[in-house]
Amino acid sequence: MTQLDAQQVVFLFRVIARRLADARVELGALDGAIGDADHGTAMADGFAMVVQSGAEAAARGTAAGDLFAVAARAFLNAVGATSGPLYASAFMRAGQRFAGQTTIAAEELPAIIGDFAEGIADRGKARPGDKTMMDVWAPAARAASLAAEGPLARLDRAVVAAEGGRDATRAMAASVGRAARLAERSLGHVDPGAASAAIIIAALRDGLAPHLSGGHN
Amino acid sequence: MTQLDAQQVVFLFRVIARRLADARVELGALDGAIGDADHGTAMADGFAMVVQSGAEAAARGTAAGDLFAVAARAFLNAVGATSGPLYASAFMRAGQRFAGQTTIAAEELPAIIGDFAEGIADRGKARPGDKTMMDVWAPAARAASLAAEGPLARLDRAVVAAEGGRDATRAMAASVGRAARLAERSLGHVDPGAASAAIIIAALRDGLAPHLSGGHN
Amino acid sequence: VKKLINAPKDAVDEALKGALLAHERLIMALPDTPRAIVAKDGPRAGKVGIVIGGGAGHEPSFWGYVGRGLADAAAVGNLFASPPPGPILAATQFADRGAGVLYIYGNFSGDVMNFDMAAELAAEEQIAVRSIITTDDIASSPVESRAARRGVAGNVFIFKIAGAAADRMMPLDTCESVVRRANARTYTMGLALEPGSPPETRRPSFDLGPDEIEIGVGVHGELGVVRQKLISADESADLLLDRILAEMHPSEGDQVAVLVNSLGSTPAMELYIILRRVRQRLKARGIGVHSCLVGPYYTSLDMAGVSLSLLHLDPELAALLEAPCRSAALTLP
Amino acid sequence: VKKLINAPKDAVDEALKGALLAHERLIMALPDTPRAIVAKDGPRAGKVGIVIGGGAGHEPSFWGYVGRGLADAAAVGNLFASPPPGPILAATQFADRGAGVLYIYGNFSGDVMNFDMAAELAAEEQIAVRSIITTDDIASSPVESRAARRGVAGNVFIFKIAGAAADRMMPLDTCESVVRRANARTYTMGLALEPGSPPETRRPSFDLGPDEIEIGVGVHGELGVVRQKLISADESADLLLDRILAEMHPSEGDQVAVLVNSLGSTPAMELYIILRRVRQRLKARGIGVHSCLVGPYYTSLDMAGVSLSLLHLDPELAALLEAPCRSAALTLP
Ligand SMILES: Nc1ncnc2c1ncn2[C@@H]1O[C@H](COP(=O)(O)OP(=O)(O)O)[C@@H](O)[C@H]1O
Ligand SMILES: Nc1ncnc2c1ncn2[C@@H]1O[C@H](COP(=O)(O)OP(=O)(O)O)[C@@H](O)[C@H]1O
Ligand SMILES: [Mg+2]
Ligand SMILES: [Mg+2]
Ligand SMILES: [Mg+2]
Ligand SMILES: [Mg+2]
Repeated sequence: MTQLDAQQVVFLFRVIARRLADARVELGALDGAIGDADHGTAMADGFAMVVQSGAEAAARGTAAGDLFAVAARAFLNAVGATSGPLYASAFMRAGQRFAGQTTIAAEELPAIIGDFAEGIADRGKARPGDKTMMDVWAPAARAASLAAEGPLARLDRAVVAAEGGRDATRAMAASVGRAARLAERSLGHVDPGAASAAIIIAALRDGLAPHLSGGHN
Repeated sequence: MTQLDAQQVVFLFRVIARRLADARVELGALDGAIGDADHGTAMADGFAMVVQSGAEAAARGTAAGDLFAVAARAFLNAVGATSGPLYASAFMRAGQRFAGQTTIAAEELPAIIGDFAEGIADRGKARPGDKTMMDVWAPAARAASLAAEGPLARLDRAVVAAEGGRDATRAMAASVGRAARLAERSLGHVDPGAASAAIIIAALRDGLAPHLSGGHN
Repeated sequence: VKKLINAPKDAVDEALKGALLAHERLIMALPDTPRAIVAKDGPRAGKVGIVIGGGAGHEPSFWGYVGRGLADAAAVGNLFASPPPGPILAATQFADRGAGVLYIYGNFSGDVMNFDMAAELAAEEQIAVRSIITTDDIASSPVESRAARRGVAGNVFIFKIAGAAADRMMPLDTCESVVRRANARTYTMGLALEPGSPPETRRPSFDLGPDEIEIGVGVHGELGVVRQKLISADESADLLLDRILAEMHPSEGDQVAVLVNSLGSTPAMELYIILRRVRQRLKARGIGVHSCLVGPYYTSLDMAGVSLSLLHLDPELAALLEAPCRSAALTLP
Repeated sequence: VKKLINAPKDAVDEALKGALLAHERLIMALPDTPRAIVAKDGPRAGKVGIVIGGGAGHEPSFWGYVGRGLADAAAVGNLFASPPPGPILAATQFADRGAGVLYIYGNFSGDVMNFDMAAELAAEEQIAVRSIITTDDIASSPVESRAARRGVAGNVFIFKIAGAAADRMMPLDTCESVVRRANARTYTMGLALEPGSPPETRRPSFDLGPDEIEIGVGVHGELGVVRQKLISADESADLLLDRILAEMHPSEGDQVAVLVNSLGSTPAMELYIILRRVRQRLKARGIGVHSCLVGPYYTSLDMAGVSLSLLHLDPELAALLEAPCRSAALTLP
């Protein structure tokens, strides 16, 4: 069973951060259409700070399992947009699962999709159908939790569910967050928070895949 | 000897006003290059007010010779640019010549070119070569004062002198007024005040010509 | 769009540093918490602390409303982004002088979550915190869902009322209820002639045609509710005022305070033309005008446009509005 | 360029009417002379009268500096055009309370001639008038011909000094000499990112390339002295400050007052970035900063750009600068 140490967890964060950095402009444009155009900046800068603080903490000898709490603080301080407290709560929740562990079993990591979904739901109180990132995190969490399959397969399913959730937001009228003020005017646009959530989940899958080459349980 | 009554003097003002109105944009552009772009507005609005107040005064029975003082006040109140007090002083000076006359002999009117030159010189203290309207008024006044010729011929000469003076300003560096701050940067541009002065003098000639058909004395 | 900035990423910090220097007699940053700006004069034992805040890009808000008779502290985020709980908590600790602290900030989910997190942390330190989430922007949601509306330039009035109430040593409960009333009686609506351009992109945050205006815009580059042809100043004023009066339904003889706010790059001449029309209209309706503010009080970078805010006064609110105050953006003797 | 105006020809009058309504507690127009704006509080027997004025388009100048501790009256012309002698004379008659009147206005030939004509008329009525023609714009003429320079945003300091001197009941001679000193010690230089657009044309009054700025512009759309590529905020601040310091040559320990002025559409964020750099530089030179003004104090319609003014203080000027005043644009408690 592959164990990830702190450096490797930071590397996982880095994979996500890179994808979000690449999507910065695109996410900004999605947010520009129905919000305030800063979602690309928020996610890219937020994850960049997660990587930086995570790397510093790992260098100081922080345990792998404690890096999630470090990430939560970093994200919160870097991002003042709505996504700041939401992802901070997500990281916080995942951190509760692994607190104190010097290494984390690769097989355990898909579970953070469920943690993220719970942390975000607790803080934001949005529900599927509100046209938010919850339209991605909720179905992805369900897919990732199907016990009958191996971790990589569960991640694959989560990616598919995430993409479906993201695309479904196009047909929704926002009822939570900044875009809610546009009401029907938000119809026809993909929700930026849903788009970035799908990117995170796909990056997580790709970053974990090498450690999970065993495939189905 | 043709005598102009108050209505006819107002008509003379109107001829000038119309020409300046036509040149509003062009004068504004000249002033834009080396000044503050308001010379077209100043001259067109100023003379429009001269016509309006002159017509009202004539309708009230004001004598032809007293219309110049009316024009002075009107111009001063309408125009806050440098040209305001300058032309107000010019009208005032011409008014001293004709004060109280119910009619004015057409032959006498070319003399107002000299009055204008003096009124402007007294108030503005500019001298030929400073790149101002004085580069037009001074040579035009000299040309208009040549006693040996008839009034129409003197006006024709004044028009030619005015055009020459106007064109000469192109090669001058301004040393008075707003354009002086540009110094050498004003080189190559015709002075707007010189351009409008030449328009006034040409309009005066054209407006008086019908009354002076006798030609040379 | 040309801008007088250095590295775009430094714009917010550099502007804040400039503000702290320019107004050093009035405000300062807390040591170790550069985004918590506090009043040098005003906070004192037994006085309710007023803490305001939100993103940068609205200068002179929020630091401009910190000072005696106004807020005790402001937490400032990045461009159009809420401050994190850290500086809010630091501002809270500073402002708490034993009588509790009132938070006042605009209704944006980022701000709500961050201020809530700070309030939870403050509660752990036994600091009594109440939160007033301002909702004056009538364009941002129908009247049936007033609680969903954005908080925008009307904040200036609400901050002023809060500052005066606390300055008069009213207890926390009283401060809270009077400020809640001020929020309920404040109405704002804005329109944009040109969008603003963030320093990072130096590009307009949305596109408007050469003859178009956007009605009902927010102060973070959010689109409004409808786009239309450029109209005259009087028509623009009427459009904003009609919507406001339709909700406020004042009676003849009522008093209002008026704010004609530049969203950033609209100059004074245009603002005063709007104000003139607003005054004409209010006079015709028999509504008294207690006082007017005209200028860039709550901006959205260099957006061209204007917002109109009316505070429907009652005698207590009027007295609080005219109480003395001293801050970078608002001084009443 | 889009503008919130009605008929362009009415813009100046409508904005002025708006200003009189917005600030009705402070200022009013003289009956029958709508372009003579006078202070409701301040003028009094034995006090030297301060009369300022110039064209419209510089809002909040000039009416914004009328009030107790500032000017007693302002005469306002049309757009960028001097007022005629009529309103200046009316302002003079109002401001004269037996101790004489001081005229203060920028050095533009239209203003000089009109104020001179008014002074001649006032002299006929036995009113003692002195004229101070301000010349703070160092870009507008070399130092050898300082008297030919334009008077621009530095006027704000000069008005303030004059208002305070008169408020302290200094006699006309003393007022004149202290204000002359203030003018001699005030230095301004500006730069434009975009020209302003007059209401009549709604077109930029000159053309600037997408990457160009114009250095040394006036406040009426006049071109500056040189055009160059857009530079950073710090470089811009340095450029203006270097020219000013080169003329002022202050000694270490000297005190200055600073005004970072928006020429119309440049928002606060950019102004404060400039101010920050100016403060850094002054600190490095060992020059003390008495106080700062940052904002749209003396505009040129909607021109984008900034001017920097420094007043080289001495103890008397410093005391006058911080004396209380109350006006639409400047209030010190
Ligand atoms: N209450 C909420 N719960 C979950 N997600 C939310 C909530 N409100 C907004 N969001 C998500 O946040 C996204 C916007 O994030 P971002 O642009 O970073 O924040 P802001 O709207 O404050 O600028 C939206 O697209 C939406 O997916
Ligand atoms: N002292 C002066 N004497 C004569 N003419 C002058 C003087 N100063 C300026 N002018 C003329 O005034 C013209 C500018 O007039 P105008 O644009 O109406 O005034 P302003 O410069 O005040 O805007 C210049 O082109 C010049 O011909
Ligand atoms: Mg956003
Ligand atoms: Mg945001
Ligand atoms: Mg001109
Ligand atoms: Mg002019």
